[in-house]
Amino acid sequence: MAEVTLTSYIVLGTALFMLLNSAAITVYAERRVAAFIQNRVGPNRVGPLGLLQPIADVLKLILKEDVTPTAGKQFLHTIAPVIPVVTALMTVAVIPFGDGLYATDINAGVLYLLAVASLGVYGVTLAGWASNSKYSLLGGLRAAAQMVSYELPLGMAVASVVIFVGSLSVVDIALAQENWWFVFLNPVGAIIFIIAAFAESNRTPFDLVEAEQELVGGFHTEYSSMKFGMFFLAEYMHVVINSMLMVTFFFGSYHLPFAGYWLPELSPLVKGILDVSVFAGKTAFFVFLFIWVRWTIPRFKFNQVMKLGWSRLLPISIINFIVLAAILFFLA
Amino acid sequence: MKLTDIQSRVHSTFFTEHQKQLYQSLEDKHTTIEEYDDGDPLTTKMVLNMGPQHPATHGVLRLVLQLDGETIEKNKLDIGYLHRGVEKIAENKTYQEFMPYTDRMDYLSPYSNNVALCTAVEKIAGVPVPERAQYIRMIGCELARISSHLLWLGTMVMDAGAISFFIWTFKEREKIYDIMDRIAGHRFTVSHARIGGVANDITDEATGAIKEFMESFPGELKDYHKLLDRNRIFFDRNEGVGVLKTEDALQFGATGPTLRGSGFALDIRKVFPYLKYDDVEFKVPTRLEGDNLARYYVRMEEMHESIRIIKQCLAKLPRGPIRTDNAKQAYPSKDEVYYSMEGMIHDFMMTDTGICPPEGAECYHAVESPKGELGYYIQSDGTGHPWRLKINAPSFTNLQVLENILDGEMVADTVVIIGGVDPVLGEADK
Amino acid sequence: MSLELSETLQTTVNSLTEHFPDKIIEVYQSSGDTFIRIETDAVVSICTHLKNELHYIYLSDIFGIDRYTSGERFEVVYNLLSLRDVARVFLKVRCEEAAPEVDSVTSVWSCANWFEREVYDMFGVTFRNHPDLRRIFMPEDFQYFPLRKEFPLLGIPGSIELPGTTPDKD
Amino acid sequence: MGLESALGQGFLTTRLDTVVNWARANAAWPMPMGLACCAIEMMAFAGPRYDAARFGSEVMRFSPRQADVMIVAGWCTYKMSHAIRRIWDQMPDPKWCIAMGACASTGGMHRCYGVVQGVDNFLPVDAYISGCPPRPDAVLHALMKIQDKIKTEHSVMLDT
Repeated sequence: MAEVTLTSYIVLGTALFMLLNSAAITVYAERRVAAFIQNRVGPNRVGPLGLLQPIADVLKLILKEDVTPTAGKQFLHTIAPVIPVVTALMTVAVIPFGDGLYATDINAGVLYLLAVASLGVYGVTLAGWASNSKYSLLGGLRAAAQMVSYELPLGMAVASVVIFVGSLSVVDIALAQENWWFVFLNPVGAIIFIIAAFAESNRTPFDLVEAEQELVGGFHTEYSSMKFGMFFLAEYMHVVINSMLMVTFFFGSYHLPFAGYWLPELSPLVKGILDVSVFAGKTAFFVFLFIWVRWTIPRFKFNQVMKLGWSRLLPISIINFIVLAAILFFLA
Repeated sequence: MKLTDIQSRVHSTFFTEHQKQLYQSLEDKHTTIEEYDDGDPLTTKMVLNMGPQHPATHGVLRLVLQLDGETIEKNKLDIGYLHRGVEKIAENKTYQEFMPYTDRMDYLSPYSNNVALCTAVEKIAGVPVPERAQYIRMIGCELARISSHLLWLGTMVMDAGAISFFIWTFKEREKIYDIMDRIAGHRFTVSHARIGGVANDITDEATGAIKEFMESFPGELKDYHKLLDRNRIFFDRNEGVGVLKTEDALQFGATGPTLRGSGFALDIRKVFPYLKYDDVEFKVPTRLEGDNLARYYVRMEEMHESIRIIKQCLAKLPRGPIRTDNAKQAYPSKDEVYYSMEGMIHDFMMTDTGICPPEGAECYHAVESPKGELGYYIQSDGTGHPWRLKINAPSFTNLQVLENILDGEMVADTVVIIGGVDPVLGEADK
Repeated sequence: MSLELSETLQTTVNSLTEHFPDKIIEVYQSSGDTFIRIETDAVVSICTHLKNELHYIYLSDIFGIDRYTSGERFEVVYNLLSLRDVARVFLKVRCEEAAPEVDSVTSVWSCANWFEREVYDMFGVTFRNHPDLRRIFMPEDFQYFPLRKEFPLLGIPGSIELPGTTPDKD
Repeated sequence: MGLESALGQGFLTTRLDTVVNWARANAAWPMPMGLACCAIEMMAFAGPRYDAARFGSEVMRFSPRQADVMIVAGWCTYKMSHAIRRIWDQMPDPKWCIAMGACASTGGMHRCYGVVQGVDNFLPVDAYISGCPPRPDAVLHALMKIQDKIKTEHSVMLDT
């Protein structure tokens, strides 16, 4: 466990602040990108270029009447939306945004990430159950099943990265990619991780948890006001977080491609700014990927999701892990 | 818990008797072949109400599904949420007055409905129709077919989860709306056909717009094919879903693309040609699989065929009058009405009494609307109002098929199957 | 009245008159369509014959007509299509106002189910042996039959309730 | 409701009212009660040419709990009226209602036994749109009228 310094607090504060903002920015980005994909204009009346749209949305949601189903589990109904938000915020603690720019370096950071990230789905499941609505219940059940099925390939994909580094610290993983990004060394793992991350964040084509056309709103059918707003924002936070994880584990974290070979020594300030920009740029790209996929691809069916998880991704990820381990063993 | 307890747990606040009977009928479905074990908690059934207000039920269809997990064990459809009694209205209107109501039957392809009513009235009253009007009607009908199929495509893919697709197809629909605007003066509910012809001639501007659309649209269709034909998720969602075998399709009375997707090439345009359909060349796309994917291919190919038909119609479009020149059978032209006394009187008479088919005459005439066989049965009592006007609506028959193919599918499939069958509730509910 | 029947329809009519000589009341044509009026009690047997022997495998529609006469007020019309020979024929049966009852043909064509429900809903003609005879368009609580001629176009005030305008009422 | 009662009387001023109304007006999420033909024009209203997204209204919420403006599009039958009223009751305050088209406004051409002659028989309607069906421009106009209406509302208690 690394020492908690002032930098840690600064990084943590900035990261949390940015994450909260990034959710709003992602909402705006999603609307604009969707409008672009669909030959539309998108929001442009509120503020310059419609930039204040997310603020108007959130403000309106806060001021809306809050409805709690009388026959539901009222306590769980209230705390359920908090869970995804909190878990999303917790993940930033171990992600390195630059050389030395991280809140804390837990020596089992990977385990921490996996543990916290998977907690978010409990909010969805609880919301589905506490709402006392059949649509919500179906959504919650789907979420639970999906969570169980995609944790494993996700874990195996991360494990296949860990064997390269030999450490469970996220900072070490980021450092190890200075020359070679793991996407080049372990492409299968990267693809599995991306698919599983899509499933974990409940985005199309895995958004059958909310599946507007089948389940009306899925788990959040009965949620109104800011409770719905929390789910709404948490979804985008998870998109951002999952993009960050993709970048951290497979796409070289804050490093430029093969940076170790050609990047000269820079002053700490310049290096810090460069690192953070590179990281943010990569994250933005994956956020865009999330949005792009959402607005183009149809949704899976429940049994197809299960089939994909259990009979495709899981075996492939295990085989990938064993093969990589064997290669590394014989090379070493 | 016994299955019969479903009904006791239903607490309805409106139309109590209706709800009770609906759930009773759900329970009664297939009860002869299924037996439930008393006292086994796992036999507790969840009954899911989809609709009448639901994003994917194409309006106000209500499905009552009895679920086992995500699988549908039994289902019952409840329709009539849009029933306003057009047949009753028709008995109180003249034939021409009833025209706007047909627009609002199948509101995705108003032109076909206008033509269906007109041809039926022309058949019973023996009104001749000039050739040019027939070609204009054909162009209108085929444009309506493309427009309807575009909306089907958009909503079906949207029900499967790809929302943008809907918007893309809507972009093309807007072009058809513009053409309709130029032909008929209204973008949506056109009411362009008249008994004995059409309301007004097709202008050069409109012809140009149609030609332009005919040039650009195949490219768009190609894009749709590119996006969907090799899309693994779309394939998996549709292949083998909602299978309707040929025998079942005939037994359940499926019609239109739903029947043709099940392997029976019944197309009224070929079987009982009306207008000038025997003068143009086109194929009747048919598939054997009977699943949702087959219906998708059938409709996509129908759009290609429609383009072919429109092109031939434009090439063949003869010169001449657009409405029959007999003031007892059709409205006189507006020129005549404005500048001659007889024309004025005739216009007045047509509006007041309308066309009077012979007393006791009966006739049935069907057209191939985008959804299937759309037939009008008219019985006349010798006055300007029909004694009985029955609309054989394709959506109604297809919805009955839907009730039979949903059993055993999954909840996620329902929306796609509804999309594939493509009912329009305004038409089904009459 | 002379009939101009096509070959297929002639075969149909001949076959019917041969097998059911006393059940066929009238065969007539109007505006090019052929109508065969039959005895009400023979509807299932004639339909079965038409389907099995004459290939009328496709039932296009069933609908009712209110003739508004004192005797045999309601008429039920079956719209049949022979897909092999491409011919359309209409069967007609009549029933009395007091207890309008017709045998259901759901055993012959499954699709008759909804069509008969529609006739029941609109005219109050009941179908014997129908598996699921409920109203289809109107709610079950509605007591009238809207397409009967005596039913006013605007309906009977108060016959269907409107929702209350206070949430507590529901 | 919510915040207002929590902060108490006299604390909030019209300034806050403006902000509140600004947010509500610009994030009016429609609840598309698509019944009949008008529903198709309502889709066009969200489509590429007319693009309701410009006004911040493209988030069609099918769950009544999250919607602000109910657009009743199409004729409303007696059988359907109960469902519509139920959904209206499920929508949380503040909420607005648009009766789209002649049928929803007055029954329109469907003057017959099945159709309620105007949804205002059981719903408080804020904006009526004429036309059968109205063009999407008219729906945008109604939306803007609703926005104007929201902007003049006083949801916060004034100092007295």
